[in-house]
Amino acid sequence: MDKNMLAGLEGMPEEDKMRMASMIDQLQIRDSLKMYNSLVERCFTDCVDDFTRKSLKKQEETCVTRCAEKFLKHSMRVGMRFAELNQGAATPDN
Amino acid sequence: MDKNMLAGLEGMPEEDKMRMASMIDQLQIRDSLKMYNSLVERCFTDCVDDFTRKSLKKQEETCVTRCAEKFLKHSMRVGMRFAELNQGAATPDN
Amino acid sequence: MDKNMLAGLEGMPEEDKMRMASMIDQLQIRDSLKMYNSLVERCFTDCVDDFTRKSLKKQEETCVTRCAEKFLKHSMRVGMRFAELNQGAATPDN
Amino acid sequence: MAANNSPLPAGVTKEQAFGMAETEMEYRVELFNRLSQTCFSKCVDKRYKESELNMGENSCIDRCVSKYWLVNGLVGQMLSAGGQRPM
Amino acid sequence: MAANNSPLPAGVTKEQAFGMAETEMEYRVELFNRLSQTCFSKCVDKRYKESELNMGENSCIDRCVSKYWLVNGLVGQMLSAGGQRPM
Amino acid sequence: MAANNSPLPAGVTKEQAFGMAETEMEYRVELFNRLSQTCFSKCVDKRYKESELNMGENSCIDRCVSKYWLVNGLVGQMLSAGGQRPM
Repeated sequence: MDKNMLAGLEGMPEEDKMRMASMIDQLQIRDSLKMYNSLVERCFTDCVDDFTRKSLKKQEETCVTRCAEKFLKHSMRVGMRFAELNQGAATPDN
Repeated sequence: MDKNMLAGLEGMPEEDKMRMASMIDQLQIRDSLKMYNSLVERCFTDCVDDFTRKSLKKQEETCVTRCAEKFLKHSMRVGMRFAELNQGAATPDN
Repeated sequence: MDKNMLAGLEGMPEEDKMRMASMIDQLQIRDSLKMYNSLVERCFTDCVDDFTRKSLKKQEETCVTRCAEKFLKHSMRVGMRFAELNQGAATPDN
Repeated sequence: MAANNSPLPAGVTKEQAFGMAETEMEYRVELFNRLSQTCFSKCVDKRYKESELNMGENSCIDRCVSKYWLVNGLVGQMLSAGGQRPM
Repeated sequence: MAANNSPLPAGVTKEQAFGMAETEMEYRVELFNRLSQTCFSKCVDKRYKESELNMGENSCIDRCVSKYWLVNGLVGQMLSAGGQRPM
Repeated sequence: MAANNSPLPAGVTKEQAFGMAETEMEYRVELFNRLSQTCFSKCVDKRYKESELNMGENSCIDRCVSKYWLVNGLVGQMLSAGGQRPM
Protein backbone atom coordinates (compact mmCIF):
# COMPACT_ATOMS: atom_id res chain seq x y z
CA MET A 1 0.00 0.00 0.00
CA ASP A 2 2.78 2.36 0.85
CA LYS A 3 6.00 1.35 -0.82
CA ASN A 4 7.28 4.92 -0.70
CA MET A 5 7.51 4.60 3.03
CA LEU A 6 10.76 3.01 2.03
CA ALA A 7 11.94 6.46 0.99
CA GLY A 8 12.28 7.39 4.65
CA LEU A 9 14.73 4.56 5.06
CA GLU A 10 17.27 5.99 2.63
CA GLY A 11 20.11 5.80 5.08
CA MET A 12 19.43 2.25 6.16
CA PRO A 13 21.64 -0.71 5.34
CA GLU A 14 20.58 -2.99 2.50
CA GLU A 15 19.61 -5.74 4.90
CA ASP A 16 17.07 -3.53 6.71
CA LYS A 17 15.53 -2.32 3.47
CA MET A 18 14.95 -5.91 2.45
CA ARG A 19 13.35 -6.70 5.79
CA MET A 20 11.12 -3.67 5.41
CA ALA A 21 10.12 -4.63 1.88
CA SER A 22 9.32 -8.17 2.97
CA MET A 23 7.21 -6.83 5.85
CA ILE A 24 5.25 -4.67 3.41
CA ASP A 25 4.79 -7.60 1.04
CA GLN A 26 3.41 -9.78 3.78
CA LEU A 27 1.09 -7.04 4.98
CA GLN A 28 -0.25 -6.68 1.46
CA ILE A 29 -0.85 -10.40 1.09
CA ARG A 30 -2.66 -10.53 4.43
CA ASP A 31 -4.69 -7.52 3.42
CA SER A 32 -5.71 -9.06 0.10
CA LEU A 33 -6.82 -12.22 1.85
CA LYS A 34 -8.83 -10.19 4.35
CA MET A 35 -10.41 -8.24 1.54
CA TYR A 36 -11.24 -11.49 -0.20
CA ASN A 37 -12.86 -12.86 2.94
CA SER A 38 -14.92 -9.73 3.48
CA LEU A 39 -16.00 -9.66 -0.17
CA VAL A 40 -17.20 -13.25 0.07
CA GLU A 41 -19.09 -12.55 3.28
CA ARG A 42 -20.77 -9.45 1.88
CA CYS A 43 -21.82 -10.97 -1.42
CA PHE A 44 -23.03 -14.13 0.29
CA THR A 45 -25.04 -12.11 2.81
CA ASP A 46 -26.58 -9.90 0.14
CA CYS A 47 -27.26 -12.61 -2.44
CA VAL A 48 -28.04 -15.89 -0.69
CA ASP A 49 -31.15 -16.28 1.42
CA ASP A 50 -32.69 -19.56 0.37
CA PHE A 51 -31.56 -22.60 2.33
CA THR A 52 -33.84 -25.24 0.90
CA ARG A 53 -30.94 -26.83 -0.99
CA LYS A 54 -27.16 -27.15 -0.92
CA SER A 55 -26.23 -25.77 -4.32
CA LEU A 56 -26.44 -22.23 -5.65
CA LYS A 57 -29.36 -21.17 -7.80
CA LYS A 58 -28.49 -19.62 -11.15
CA GLN A 59 -29.87 -16.33 -9.90
CA GLU A 60 -27.73 -16.44 -6.75
CA GLU A 61 -24.65 -17.11 -8.85
CA THR A 62 -25.39 -14.13 -11.06
CA CYS A 63 -25.96 -11.93 -8.04
CA VAL A 64 -22.69 -13.04 -6.41
CA THR A 65 -20.72 -12.51 -9.61
CA ARG A 66 -22.07 -9.01 -10.12
CA CYS A 67 -21.61 -8.17 -6.46
CA ALA A 68 -17.97 -9.28 -6.56
CA GLU A 69 -17.31 -7.34 -9.76
CA LYS A 70 -18.89 -4.21 -8.35
CA PHE A 71 -16.92 -4.63 -5.15
CA LEU A 72 -13.64 -4.92 -7.04
CA LYS A 73 -14.38 -1.91 -9.22
CA HIS A 74 -15.41 -0.02 -6.14
CA SER A 75 -12.17 -0.96 -4.37
CA MET A 76 -10.09 0.22 -7.28
CA ARG A 77 -11.91 3.53 -7.46
CA VAL A 78 -11.62 4.06 -3.72
CA GLY A 79 -7.93 3.17 -3.93
CA MET A 80 -7.36 5.84 -6.58
CA ARG A 81 -9.22 8.53 -4.65
CA PHE A 82 -7.50 7.53 -1.44
CA ALA A 83 -4.08 7.80 -3.07
CA GLU A 84 -4.91 11.27 -4.43
CA LEU A 85 -5.94 12.45 -0.99
CA ASN A 86 -2.82 10.94 0.57
CA GLN A 87 -0.78 13.02 -1.87
CA GLY A 88 -2.75 16.16 -1.10
CA ALA A 89 -4.12 16.40 -4.64
CA ALA A 90 -7.38 18.06 -3.66
CA THR A 91 -9.75 19.06 -6.42
CA PRO A 92 -12.34 21.86 -6.44
CA ASP A 93 -15.47 21.24 -4.40
CA ASN A 94 -18.32 19.55 -6.22
CA MET B 1 -7.37 -26.08 12.78
CA ASP B 2 -4.95 -27.59 10.37
CA LYS B 3 -2.43 -29.80 12.08
CA ASN B 4 -1.94 -31.82 8.91
CA MET B 5 -0.33 -28.78 7.36
CA LEU B 6 2.62 -30.23 9.25
CA ALA B 7 2.59 -33.06 6.75
CA GLY B 8 4.01 -30.71 4.16
CA LEU B 9 6.97 -30.14 6.39
CA GLU B 10 8.14 -33.75 6.33
CA GLY B 11 11.64 -32.86 5.32
CA MET B 12 12.12 -30.16 7.91
CA PRO B 13 14.43 -30.47 10.89
CA GLU B 14 12.88 -31.32 14.26
CA GLU B 15 13.40 -27.78 15.52
CA ASP B 16 11.33 -26.26 12.72
CA LYS B 17 8.52 -28.74 13.22
CA MET B 18 8.33 -27.75 16.85
CA ARG B 19 8.25 -24.08 15.94
CA MET B 20 5.47 -24.78 13.45
CA ALA B 21 3.47 -26.76 15.99
CA SER B 22 3.83 -24.02 18.58
CA MET B 23 2.69 -21.43 16.01
CA ILE B 24 -0.40 -23.51 15.29
CA ASP B 25 -1.10 -23.95 19.00
CA GLN B 26 -0.93 -20.24 19.59
CA LEU B 27 -3.14 -19.50 16.61
CA GLN B 28 -5.71 -21.93 17.99
CA ILE B 29 -5.66 -20.34 21.43
CA ARG B 30 -6.06 -16.88 19.95
CA ASP B 31 -8.87 -18.14 17.79
CA SER B 32 -10.71 -19.71 20.73
CA LEU B 33 -10.45 -16.47 22.67
CA LYS B 34 -11.77 -14.51 19.70
CA MET B 35 -14.62 -16.95 19.32
CA TYR B 36 -15.37 -16.59 23.01
CA ASN B 37 -15.41 -12.79 22.71
CA SER B 38 -17.71 -12.86 19.72
CA LEU B 39 -20.03 -15.37 21.39
CA VAL B 40 -20.34 -13.12 24.44
CA GLU B 41 -21.02 -10.07 22.29
CA ARG B 42 -23.66 -11.83 20.23
CA CYS B 43 -25.53 -13.38 23.15
CA PHE B 44 -25.37 -10.13 25.11
CA THR B 45 -26.67 -8.15 22.14
CA ASP B 46 -29.51 -10.60 21.46
CA CYS B 47 -30.52 -11.22 25.09
CA VAL B 48 -29.93 -8.07 27.13
CA ASP B 49 -31.92 -4.93 26.48
CA ASP B 50 -33.05 -3.70 29.86
CA PHE B 51 -30.70 -1.29 31.58
CA THR B 52 -32.77 -0.35 34.60
CA ARG B 53 -30.52 -2.37 36.90
CA LYS B 54 -26.99 -3.76 37.14
CA SER B 55 -27.65 -7.46 37.56
CA LEU B 56 -29.04 -9.97 35.07
CA LYS B 57 -32.69 -10.93 35.16
CA LYS B 58 -33.42 -14.65 35.40
CA GLN B 59 -34.88 -14.49 31.92
CA GLU B 60 -31.77 -12.81 30.51
CA GLU B 61 -29.59 -15.48 32.09
CA THR B 62 -31.66 -18.24 30.53
CA CYS B 63 -31.50 -16.54 27.15
CA VAL B 64 -27.72 -16.11 27.35
CA THR B 65 -27.20 -19.72 28.41
CA ARG B 66 -29.31 -21.07 25.57
CA CYS B 67 -27.71 -18.70 23.09
CA ALA B 68 -24.22 -19.82 24.11
CA GLU B 69 -25.17 -23.50 23.94
CA LYS B 70 -26.72 -23.07 20.52
CA PHE B 71 -23.67 -21.14 19.36
CA LEU B 72 -21.32 -23.90 20.52
CA LYS B 73 -23.39 -26.63 18.92
CA HIS B 74 -23.57 -24.55 15.77
CA SER B 75 -19.79 -24.07 15.76
CA MET B 76 -19.21 -27.79 16.12
CA ARG B 77 -21.58 -28.61 13.29
CA VAL B 78 -20.06 -25.96 11.04
CA GLY B 79 -16.60 -27.28 11.92
CA MET B 80 -17.58 -30.77 10.83
CA ARG B 81 -19.11 -29.63 7.56
CA PHE B 82 -16.18 -27.35 6.88
CA ALA B 83 -13.72 -30.21 7.44
CA GLU B 84 -15.67 -32.43 5.05
CA LEU B 85 -15.59 -29.77 2.36
CA ASN B 86 -11.88 -29.17 2.94
CA GLN B 87 -11.33 -32.86 2.26
CA GLY B 88 -13.47 -32.78 -0.85
CA ALA B 89 -16.04 -35.12 0.63
CA ALA B 90 -18.99 -33.71 -1.26
CA THR B 91 -22.36 -35.37 -0.77
CA PRO B 92 -25.30 -35.55 -3.17
CA ASP B 93 -27.26 -32.35 -3.63
CA ASN B 94 -30.19 -31.87 -1.27
CA MET C 1 -4.23 -1.44 29.67
CA ASP C 2 -2.60 -3.73 32.13
CA LYS C 3 0.76 -2.47 33.25
CA ASN C 4 0.42 -4.37 36.52
CA MET C 5 0.72 -7.57 34.58
CA LEU C 6 4.38 -6.71 34.94
CA ALA C 7 4.00 -7.53 38.64
CA GLY C 8 3.89 -11.20 37.75
CA LEU C 9 7.29 -10.85 36.19
CA GLU C 10 9.01 -9.82 39.42
CA GLY C 11 11.69 -12.47 39.16
CA MET C 12 12.55 -11.75 35.53
CA PRO C 13 15.79 -10.21 34.36
CA GLU C 14 15.78 -6.49 33.54
CA GLU C 15 16.04 -7.23 29.82
CA ASP C 16 12.81 -9.27 29.80
CA LYS C 17 10.93 -6.64 31.76
CA MET C 18 11.89 -4.08 29.17
CA ARG C 19 10.77 -6.35 26.36
CA MET C 20 7.46 -6.90 28.16
CA ALA C 21 6.96 -3.17 28.70
CA SER C 22 7.71 -2.43 25.06
CA MET C 23 5.22 -5.13 24.00
CA ILE C 24 2.56 -3.52 26.18
CA ASP C 25 3.36 -0.07 24.80
CA GLN C 26 3.00 -1.27 21.24
CA LEU C 27 -0.25 -3.05 22.01
CA GLN C 28 -1.60 0.16 23.49
CA ILE C 29 -0.61 2.21 20.47
CA ARG C 30 -2.21 -0.31 18.12
CA ASP C 31 -5.30 -0.32 20.27
CA SER C 32 -5.58 3.47 20.24
CA LEU C 33 -5.29 3.52 16.48
CA LYS C 34 -7.96 0.85 16.18
CA MET C 35 -10.21 2.79 18.51
CA TYR C 36 -9.61 5.90 16.44
CA ASN C 37 -10.52 4.05 13.24
CA SER C 38 -13.70 2.63 14.74
CA LEU C 39 -14.69 6.03 16.14
CA VAL C 40 -14.29 7.62 12.71
CA GLU C 41 -16.31 4.87 11.06
CA ARG C 42 -19.11 5.08 13.58
CA CYS C 43 -19.44 8.87 13.56
CA PHE C 44 -19.22 8.97 9.78
CA THR C 45 -21.89 6.28 9.46
CA ASP C 46 -24.22 7.98 11.93
CA CYS C 47 -23.69 11.58 10.76
CA VAL C 48 -23.04 11.60 7.01
CA ASP C 49 -25.72 10.55 4.56
CA ASP C 50 -25.75 13.19 1.88
CA PHE C 51 -23.46 12.56 -1.07
CA THR C 52 -24.42 15.44 -3.33
CA ARG C 53 -21.12 17.20 -2.65
CA LYS C 54 -17.54 16.53 -1.56
CA SER C 55 -17.26 18.72 1.52
CA LEU C 56 -18.92 18.40 4.89
CA LYS C 57 -22.02 20.41 5.70
CA LYS C 58 -21.86 22.51 8.86
CA GLN C 59 -24.50 20.28 10.37
CA GLU C 60 -22.53 17.12 9.58
CA GLU C 61 -19.43 18.64 11.16
CA THR C 62 -21.32 19.44 14.34
CA CYS C 63 -22.77 15.94 14.44
CA VAL C 64 -19.34 14.33 13.97
CA THR C 65 -17.77 16.52 16.65
CA ARG C 66 -20.45 15.72 19.17
CA CYS C 67 -20.39 12.04 18.27
CA ALA C 68 -16.63 11.89 18.77
CA GLU C 69 -16.81 13.73 22.08
CA LYS C 70 -19.55 11.45 23.33
CA PHE C 71 -17.61 8.43 22.19
CA LEU C 72 -14.49 9.55 24.06
CA LYS C 73 -16.41 10.32 27.23
CA HIS C 74 -18.14 6.99 26.89
CA SER C 75 -14.80 5.20 26.48
CA MET C 76 -13.39 6.83 29.58
CA ARG C 77 -16.42 5.91 31.63
CA VAL C 78 -16.39 2.35 30.37
CA GLY C 79 -12.66 2.17 31.11
CA MET C 80 -13.26 3.23 34.72
CA ARG C 81 -16.07 0.75 35.27
CA PHE C 82 -14.11 -1.99 33.57
CA ALA C 83 -11.10 -1.34 35.81
CA GLU C 84 -13.31 -1.48 38.93
CA LEU C 85 -14.74 -4.82 37.85
CA ASN C 86 -11.27 -6.16 37.06
CA GLN C 87 -10.29 -5.32 40.61
CA GLY C 88 -13.40 -6.95 42.03
CA ALA C 89 -14.73 -3.69 43.44
CA ALA C 90 -18.37 -4.59 43.09
CA THR C 91 -20.93 -2.10 44.33
CA PRO C 92 -24.45 -2.74 45.61
CA ASP C 93 -27.05 -3.67 43.03
CA ASN C 94 -28.95 -0.78 41.49
CA MET D 1 15.94 -27.95 29.41
CA ALA D 2 18.32 -25.94 31.59
CA ALA D 3 18.78 -25.57 35.31
CA ASN D 4 15.51 -23.88 36.06
CA ASN D 5 15.37 -21.13 38.61
CA SER D 6 12.97 -19.00 36.57
CA PRO D 7 9.38 -18.27 37.61
CA LEU D 8 8.11 -20.05 34.49
CA PRO D 9 6.18 -23.34 34.67
CA ALA D 10 8.27 -26.34 33.65
CA GLY D 11 8.43 -26.99 29.92
CA VAL D 12 7.51 -23.46 28.93
CA THR D 13 10.17 -21.56 27.06
CA LYS D 14 10.56 -17.83 27.45
CA GLU D 15 9.32 -17.30 23.89
CA GLN D 16 6.12 -19.18 24.70
CA ALA D 17 5.64 -17.21 27.91
CA PHE D 18 5.86 -13.94 25.97
CA GLY D 19 3.49 -15.32 23.37
CA MET D 20 0.95 -16.30 26.00
CA ALA D 21 1.19 -12.94 27.74
CA GLU D 22 0.61 -11.20 24.41
CA THR D 23 -2.38 -13.41 23.60
CA GLU D 24 -3.86 -12.76 27.04
CA MET D 25 -3.52 -9.01 26.60
CA GLU D 26 -4.99 -9.08 23.12
CA TYR D 27 -7.95 -10.96 24.56
CA ARG D 28 -8.56 -8.32 27.23
CA VAL D 29 -8.23 -5.49 24.74
CA GLU D 30 -10.75 -7.15 22.44
CA LEU D 31 -13.14 -7.81 25.33
CA PHE D 32 -12.93 -4.14 26.29
CA ASN D 33 -13.45 -2.94 22.74
CA ARG D 34 -16.45 -5.14 22.07
CA LEU D 35 -18.01 -4.22 25.40
CA SER D 36 -17.43 -0.54 24.71
CA GLN D 37 -18.87 -0.66 21.19
CA THR D 38 -21.86 -2.70 22.28
CA CYS D 39 -22.74 -0.44 25.21
CA PHE D 40 -22.34 2.67 23.04
CA SER D 41 -24.86 1.19 20.59
CA LYS D 42 -27.26 0.20 23.37
CA CYS D 43 -27.04 3.40 25.46
CA VAL D 44 -26.10 6.47 23.44
CA ASP D 45 -28.65 8.39 21.41
CA LYS D 46 -27.51 8.43 17.78
CA ARG D 47 -28.88 11.87 17.06
CA TYR D 48 -26.01 13.50 18.94
CA LYS D 49 -27.96 16.57 20.03
CA GLU D 50 -25.24 17.50 22.51
CA SER D 51 -21.66 16.58 23.23
CA GLU D 52 -22.21 15.58 26.84
CA LEU D 53 -23.50 12.21 27.99
CA ASN D 54 -26.72 12.87 29.84
CA MET D 55 -27.72 11.25 33.13
CA GLY D 56 -29.79 8.57 31.49
CA GLU D 57 -26.94 7.63 29.16
CA ASN D 58 -24.44 7.55 32.01
CA SER D 59 -26.43 5.21 34.17
CA CYS D 60 -27.28 3.05 31.18
CA ILE D 61 -23.55 2.75 30.46
CA ASP D 62 -22.73 1.73 34.05
CA ARG D 63 -25.38 -0.97 34.04
CA CYS D 64 -24.48 -2.11 30.56
CA VAL D 65 -20.83 -2.60 31.56
CA SER D 66 -21.92 -4.50 34.65
CA LYS D 67 -24.26 -6.77 32.72
CA TYR D 68 -21.74 -7.40 29.95
CA TRP D 69 -19.24 -8.41 32.62
CA LEU D 70 -21.75 -10.81 34.14
CA VAL D 71 -22.57 -12.33 30.77
CA ASN D 72 -18.87 -12.76 30.12
CA GLY D 73 -18.51 -14.62 33.42
CA LEU D 74 -21.62 -16.72 32.83
CA VAL D 75 -20.39 -17.88 29.45
CA GLY D 76 -16.91 -18.51 30.84
CA GLN D 77 -18.38 -20.75 33.54
CA MET D 78 -20.41 -22.67 30.98
CA LEU D 79 -17.40 -23.24 28.76
CA SER D 80 -15.12 -24.37 31.57
CA ALA D 81 -17.87 -26.73 32.74
CA GLY D 82 -17.61 -28.44 29.36
CA GLY D 83 -20.00 -26.29 27.42
CA GLN D 84 -22.45 -29.12 27.25
CA ARG D 85 -24.51 -28.61 30.37
CA PRO D 86 -27.81 -30.39 29.65
CA MET D 87 -30.84 -28.18 30.00
CA MET E 1 22.32 -18.34 0.17
CA ALA E 2 23.46 -21.74 1.43
CA ALA E 3 23.75 -25.18 -0.13
CA ASN E 4 20.08 -25.88 -0.55
CA ASN E 5 18.75 -29.31 0.23
CA SER E 6 15.61 -27.99 1.93
CA PRO E 7 12.06 -28.53 0.63
CA LEU E 8 11.61 -24.75 0.21
CA PRO E 9 11.21 -23.14 -3.23
CA ALA E 10 14.36 -21.35 -4.39
CA GLY E 11 14.75 -17.80 -3.11
CA VAL E 12 12.45 -18.28 -0.14
CA THR E 13 14.07 -17.97 3.26
CA LYS E 14 12.87 -20.01 6.19
CA GLU E 15 11.50 -16.86 7.84
CA GLN E 16 9.39 -16.14 4.77
CA ALA E 17 8.14 -19.72 4.65
CA PHE E 18 6.97 -19.47 8.26
CA GLY E 19 5.39 -16.10 7.53
CA MET E 20 3.50 -17.52 4.55
CA ALA E 21 2.30 -20.55 6.51
CA GLU E 22 1.05 -18.25 9.26
CA THR E 23 -0.74 -15.97 6.79
CA GLU E 24 -2.37 -18.99 5.14
CA MET E 25 -3.62 -20.30 8.47
CA GLU E 26 -4.92 -16.91 9.52
CA TYR E 27 -6.83 -16.77 6.26
CA ARG E 28 -8.49 -20.13 6.89
CA VAL E 29 -9.37 -19.24 10.44
CA GLU E 30 -10.96 -15.99 9.29
CA LEU E 31 -12.87 -17.77 6.52
CA PHE E 32 -14.21 -20.25 9.05
CA ASN E 33 -15.17 -17.54 11.53
CA ARG E 34 -16.99 -15.40 8.98
CA LEU E 35 -18.80 -18.41 7.57
CA SER E 36 -19.79 -19.51 11.05
CA GLN E 37 -21.05 -16.07 12.11
CA THR E 38 -22.92 -15.56 8.86
CA CYS E 39 -24.67 -18.93 8.96
CA PHE E 40 -25.58 -18.45 12.61
CA SER E 41 -27.25 -15.15 11.68
CA LYS E 42 -29.04 -16.70 8.70
CA CYS E 43 -30.16 -19.95 10.33
CA VAL E 44 -30.57 -19.70 14.08
CA ASP E 45 -33.70 -18.23 15.66
CA LYS E 46 -32.67 -15.27 17.83
CA ARG E 47 -35.35 -15.86 20.41
CA TYR E 48 -33.44 -18.79 21.89
CA LYS E 49 -36.48 -20.67 23.12
CA GLU E 50 -34.40 -23.81 23.67
CA SER E 51 -30.75 -24.76 23.91
CA GLU E 52 -30.86 -27.39 21.18
CA LEU E 53 -30.63 -26.69 17.47
CA ASN E 54 -33.84 -27.96 15.95
CA MET E 55 -34.07 -29.96 12.73
CA GLY E 56 -34.83 -26.92 10.59
CA GLU E 57 -31.84 -25.06 11.97
CA ASN E 58 -29.54 -28.04 11.49
CA SER E 59 -30.39 -28.53 7.85
CA CYS E 60 -30.26 -24.78 7.24
CA ILE E 61 -26.71 -24.77 8.71
CA ASP E 62 -25.57 -27.65 6.48
CA ARG E 63 -26.86 -25.95 3.37
CA CYS E 64 -25.56 -22.58 4.43
CA VAL E 65 -22.04 -23.96 4.90
CA SER E 66 -22.25 -25.64 1.51
CA LYS E 67 -23.43 -22.50 -0.24
CA TYR E 68 -20.87 -20.29 1.50
CA TRP E 69 -18.18 -22.70 0.34
CA LEU E 70 -19.47 -22.50 -3.23
CA VAL E 71 -19.58 -18.71 -3.14
CA ASN E 72 -16.02 -18.70 -1.82
CA GLY E 73 -14.94 -20.85 -4.74
CA LEU E 74 -16.89 -18.82 -7.28
CA VAL E 75 -15.28 -15.57 -6.15
CA GLY E 76 -11.85 -17.21 -6.04
CA GLN E 77 -12.27 -18.34 -9.64
CA MET E 78 -13.30 -14.83 -10.69
CA LEU E 79 -10.33 -13.25 -8.99
CA SER E 80 -7.78 -15.67 -10.40
CA ALA E 81 -9.29 -15.10 -13.85
CA GLY E 82 -8.34 -11.45 -13.50
CA GLY E 83 -11.39 -10.20 -11.69
CA GLN E 84 -12.40 -8.24 -14.71
CA ARG E 85 -14.52 -10.68 -16.63
CA PRO E 86 -16.79 -8.51 -18.82
CA MET E 87 -20.47 -9.18 -18.37
CA MET F 1 23.81 1.64 22.92
CA ALA F 2 26.26 1.99 20.04
CA ALA F 3 27.91 4.88 18.24
CA ASN F 4 24.83 6.26 16.55
CA ASN F 5 25.05 7.41 12.97
CA SER F 6 21.67 5.93 12.04
CA PRO F 7 18.66 7.98 10.92
CA LEU F 8 16.67 6.79 13.96
CA PRO F 9 15.65 9.19 16.75
CA ALA F 10 17.78 8.80 19.89
CA GLY F 11 16.65 6.05 22.24
CA VAL F 12 14.77 4.11 19.60
CA THR F 13 16.10 0.67 18.83
CA LYS F 14 15.86 -0.80 15.37
CA GLU F 15 13.32 -3.37 16.61
CA GLN F 16 11.09 -0.56 17.87
CA ALA F 17 11.43 1.35 14.60
CA PHE F 18 10.28 -1.70 12.66
CA GLY F 19 7.45 -2.21 15.13
CA MET F 20 6.29 1.39 14.71
CA ALA F 21 6.48 1.21 10.94
CA GLU F 22 4.38 -1.96 11.01
CA THR F 23 1.80 -0.41 13.34
CA GLU F 24 1.57 2.67 11.12
CA MET F 25 0.98 0.56 8.04
CA GLU F 26 -1.62 -1.58 9.77
CA TYR F 27 -3.41 1.62 10.73
CA ARG F 28 -3.51 2.86 7.14
CA VAL F 29 -4.69 -0.48 5.85
CA GLU F 30 -7.49 -0.55 8.41
CA LEU F 31 -8.49 3.04 7.60
CA PHE F 32 -8.67 2.15 3.92
CA ASN F 33 -10.68 -1.01 4.56
CA ARG F 34 -13.22 0.67 6.83
CA LEU F 35 -13.60 3.57 4.42
CA SER F 36 -14.06 1.20 1.52
CA GLN F 37 -16.63 -0.98 3.31
CA THR F 38 -18.54 2.04 4.58
CA CYS F 39 -18.72 3.76 1.20
CA PHE F 40 -19.77 0.52 -0.48
CA SER F 41 -22.66 0.25 1.99
CA LYS F 42 -23.63 3.89 1.51
CA CYS F 43 -23.30 4.10 -2.26
CA VAL F 44 -23.79 0.77 -4.01
CA ASP F 45 -27.24 -0.64 -4.71
CA LYS F 46 -27.54 -4.04 -3.05
CA ARG F 47 -29.74 -5.52 -5.70
CA TYR F 48 -26.78 -5.93 -8.03
CA LYS F 49 -28.76 -5.58 -11.25
CA GLU F 50 -25.57 -5.13 -13.25
CA SER F 51 -21.86 -5.65 -12.80
CA GLU F 52 -20.85 -2.08 -13.64
CA LEU F 53 -20.93 0.83 -11.23
CA ASN F 54 -23.33 3.37 -12.69
CA MET F 55 -22.69 7.12 -12.83
CA GLY F 56 -24.63 7.83 -9.67
CA GLU F 57 -22.70 5.21 -7.75
CA ASN F 58 -19.38 6.47 -9.06
CA SER F 59 -19.93 10.04 -8.01
CA CYS F 60 -21.37 8.93 -4.68
CA ILE F 61 -18.16 6.92 -4.08
CA ASP F 62 -15.92 9.90 -4.90
CA ARG F 63 -17.79 12.17 -2.54
CA CYS F 64 -18.02 9.50 0.14
CA VAL F 65 -14.23 8.99 0.09
CA SER F 66 -13.71 12.73 0.29
CA LYS F 67 -16.10 13.14 3.21
CA TYR F 68 -14.69 10.16 5.07
CA TRP F 69 -11.25 11.68 4.67
CA LEU F 70 -12.49 14.99 6.06
CA VAL F 71 -14.17 13.29 9.02
CA ASN F 72 -10.95 11.40 9.70
CA GLY F 73 -9.06 14.70 9.76
CA LEU F 74 -11.66 16.43 11.88
CA VAL F 75 -11.56 13.72 14.52
CA GLY F 76 -7.76 13.65 14.41
CA GLN F 77 -7.66 17.39 15.09
CA MET F 78 -10.06 17.00 18.01
CA LEU F 79 -8.02 14.24 19.55
CA SER F 80 -4.71 16.03 19.24
CA ALA F 81 -6.31 19.12 20.78
CA GLY F 82 -7.01 17.04 23.87
CA GLY F 83 -10.30 15.54 22.90
CA GLN F 84 -12.06 17.57 25.53
CA ARG F 85 -12.94 20.73 23.68
CA PRO F 86 -15.92 22.19 25.57
CA MET F 87 -18.96 22.83 23.44
